[in-house]
Amino acid sequence: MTRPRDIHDYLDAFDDIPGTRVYTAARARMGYHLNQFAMSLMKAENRARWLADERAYLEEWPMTEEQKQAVLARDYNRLLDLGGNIYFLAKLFSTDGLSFLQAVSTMTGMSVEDYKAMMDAGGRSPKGVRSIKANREAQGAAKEEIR
Amino acid sequence: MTRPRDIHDYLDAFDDIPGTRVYTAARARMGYHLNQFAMSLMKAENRARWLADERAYLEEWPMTEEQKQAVLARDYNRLLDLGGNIYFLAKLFSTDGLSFLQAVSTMTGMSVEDYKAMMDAGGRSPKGVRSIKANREAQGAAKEEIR
Amino acid sequence: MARITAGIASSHVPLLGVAADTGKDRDAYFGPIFEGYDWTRKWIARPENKPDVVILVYNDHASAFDMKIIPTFAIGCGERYRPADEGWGPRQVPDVEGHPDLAWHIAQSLILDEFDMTIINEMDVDHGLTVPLTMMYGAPDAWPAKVIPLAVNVVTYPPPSGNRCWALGEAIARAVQSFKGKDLKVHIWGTGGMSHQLQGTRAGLINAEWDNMFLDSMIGTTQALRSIPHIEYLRETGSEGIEMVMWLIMRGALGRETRALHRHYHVPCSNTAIGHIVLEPVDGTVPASPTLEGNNAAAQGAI
Amino acid sequence: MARITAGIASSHVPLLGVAADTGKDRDAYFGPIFEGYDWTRKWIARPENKPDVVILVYNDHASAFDMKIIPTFAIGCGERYRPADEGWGPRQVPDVEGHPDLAWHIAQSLILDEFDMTIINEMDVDHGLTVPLTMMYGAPDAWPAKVIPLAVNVVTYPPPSGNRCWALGEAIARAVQSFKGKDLKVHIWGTGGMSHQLQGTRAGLINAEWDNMFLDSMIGTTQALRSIPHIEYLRETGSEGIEMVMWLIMRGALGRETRALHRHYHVPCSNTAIGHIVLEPVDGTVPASPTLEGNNAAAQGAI
Ligand SMILES: [Fe+3]
Ligand SMILES: [Fe+3]
Repeated sequence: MTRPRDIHDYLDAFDDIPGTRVYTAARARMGYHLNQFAMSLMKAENRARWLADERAYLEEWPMTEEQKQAVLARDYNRLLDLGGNIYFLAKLFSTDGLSFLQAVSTMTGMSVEDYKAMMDAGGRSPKGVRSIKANREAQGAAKEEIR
Repeated sequence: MTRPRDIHDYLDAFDDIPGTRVYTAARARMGYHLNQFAMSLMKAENRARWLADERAYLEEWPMTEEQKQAVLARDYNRLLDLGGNIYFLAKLFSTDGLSFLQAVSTMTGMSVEDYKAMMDAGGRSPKGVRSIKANREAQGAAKEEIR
Repeated sequence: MARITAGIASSHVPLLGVAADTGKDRDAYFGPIFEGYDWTRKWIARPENKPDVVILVYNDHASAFDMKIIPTFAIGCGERYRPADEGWGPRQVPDVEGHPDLAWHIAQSLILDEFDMTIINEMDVDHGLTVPLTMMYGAPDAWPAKVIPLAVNVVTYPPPSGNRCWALGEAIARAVQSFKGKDLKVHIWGTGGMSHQLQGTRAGLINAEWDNMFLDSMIGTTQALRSIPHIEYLRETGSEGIEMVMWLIMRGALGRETRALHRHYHVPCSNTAIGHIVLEPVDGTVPASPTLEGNNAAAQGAI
Repeated sequence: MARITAGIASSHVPLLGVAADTGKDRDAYFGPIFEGYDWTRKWIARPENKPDVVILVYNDHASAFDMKIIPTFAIGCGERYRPADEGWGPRQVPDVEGHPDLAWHIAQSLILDEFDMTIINEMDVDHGLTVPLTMMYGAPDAWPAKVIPLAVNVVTYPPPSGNRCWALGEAIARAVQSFKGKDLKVHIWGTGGMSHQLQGTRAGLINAEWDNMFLDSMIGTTQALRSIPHIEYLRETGSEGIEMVMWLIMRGALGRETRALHRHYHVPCSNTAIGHIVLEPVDGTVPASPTLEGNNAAAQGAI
């Protein structure tokens, strides 16, 4: 390849991974206050205030209404889309008493039981979830054969 | 030279400069709380408490008695010997209303007027204050000649 | 003089800390994981293997560092560190004692070697650091080794490259060799990984084949792991598999050739593939410092 | 696309801020100092020279960073920065507006190029950053350029080597060239110095001969400054002269060859020799990135 190799190519490749958001600068900027809010739940006194009135606590943070709604709904996929990072969001689901496995399973469209069963059986295979582009090309090739 | 080149040689060379303490790890560790105390004077409310009762304010910091005495005496050469760094100590003399020139002059054994006059005339020449070892050798050579 | 006598890699899944702290570490779920560490616990308790200091490479998971400040490489030069409150109260484990003499020596040496270190004197340490201590030492009243925390950013992209991590390990080895204090046995531990993805519809990804290739390549003289790009970790091992670049700091510090003393791999722990390996240097040679301040007569010669 | 159109070096003595803020900048003492900046103020006000963004290399003087955390290279990626209270109340100058788009792009690029950056999103900025703005722009209601603060540790030893600083400049140049946002004119400023010593019986040291050698060597194609060891700065230019390594980041970013547009040297300002130079790149070529993630097809190729 002759095009310049730089951060753009590096970042573009990340968009080729199915069902995955890499926590790049773009996401870090969008989610700045969302993540700082989540971080604040590391302090016991903040957790108490948060648990007493979630909405009121959220109002103290310059987050978008969309981010606030997604927090209240514990919609983790949405929160990742809005710039959340899983290690920051962990303070939120930990405060809810959820484990990583429970919280993570909510993002897969599987029930927590099915997700746990998949993990116990060896986890999700990387086959077919490595590259959106490769999947598309494979589909094209398959159609080609059928014709 | 065949001896290993590493941080030890790098640091040893610093001790060869007359009238100078380089702010190395060894000094940074010794002066940790002294410098953090000075840093605290960046906040207006801390400055007010400090000015109201210097000794009481100092007691809040895990500094050595020697460091506390040197702070109370504004003995900046001593403070540097005890691990102080000039940029941290600047918060102390700034709180006293002293300029860098006034505070720095106190370390030279010169009056502030004489020090200022020296600066206005072009500053202190590096001649003869580059190297303790070189000075010693030059003295030896001079004695040699006299004999 | 100090010398690196071994390298240990281990996952640092927070749930392992919970299991150990609540006495579940020998139940049906956690038993097979902890059993894989029994060999190491016995080995490390023997006087000839016991390290005086552990350089513990880990990543902070939004505990000591928030988004205000993100150091790529941060080295702890402080006297002690408290376990962090990660949202459910701090773990009830001993404080971590530092080794400021060796830590500052390493920090200073690394900067002369042109690594742009961030020096830390005060911070709390999270599961990334305390879980490996638990896995290796169980639940003592005090940790049996001093610890130099080396925190690596693997959360906000880009993390350091594999090559940079390996090179940092080599520079750490040079620094340890040139320490002039007490005779110290030093371990270097690389933590995190192996394959796991904690997000999105692809969550739960595990790649045992790739993980085992990675374990294989930690052994011997190959430097193949050094040039794996970030995108390969992401595709093959899930979005959080990138933590494995931290193992390369450990590997780089062991020098030209390693031998494996013990190896353990288990799926799953929560969402993660547990990997653990104990290595010793066979030929601990590392390249000389290429830098002026670290290595050139002119930089130290008197005028 | 963005391009580096000029490099400026300047001392950043806090007293210059005091003089400007209290209207003493044209008195008998300060007049000769500020007159040396008149050329630059006129030049930089012309539309063709006005930068959209200034990458402002400076050091924090125990303001944003205390001894708890000491980053070697910290880059500000935030939206805005307030002037710090350095012990006598904050300077009454405008807030400093950042340029997060370009700053994050540079930060990410530098890490791929194996610089171990610390990313900063919130901090106050001290005289090291605000005094150069005053010297170049006077006292406007708002600073006419966005600023990317690049804070370098030159207080706790060891600071980065001259070579490392120069190489960082080269990597910054590559990063600016590869920016894909709006067409931006970018300046890079190196601040601090020149000779001064603020401590001990040797305080007040000034070395006009060495300082002028340094100014001479910022011009043209020579890379002689790159390999000056720390000990030479200390011996020749006083304990605080080491700040001049920051000028080398600016010089490195200007590429192979520079031309001087303006030059000013004056002794004294308080304890310090004032140095100021305006450079433009003649041949802005910098070496290609030597790293895998930054430069190798394998790192980006789809699998
Ligand atoms: Fe982790
Ligand atoms: Fe300065």
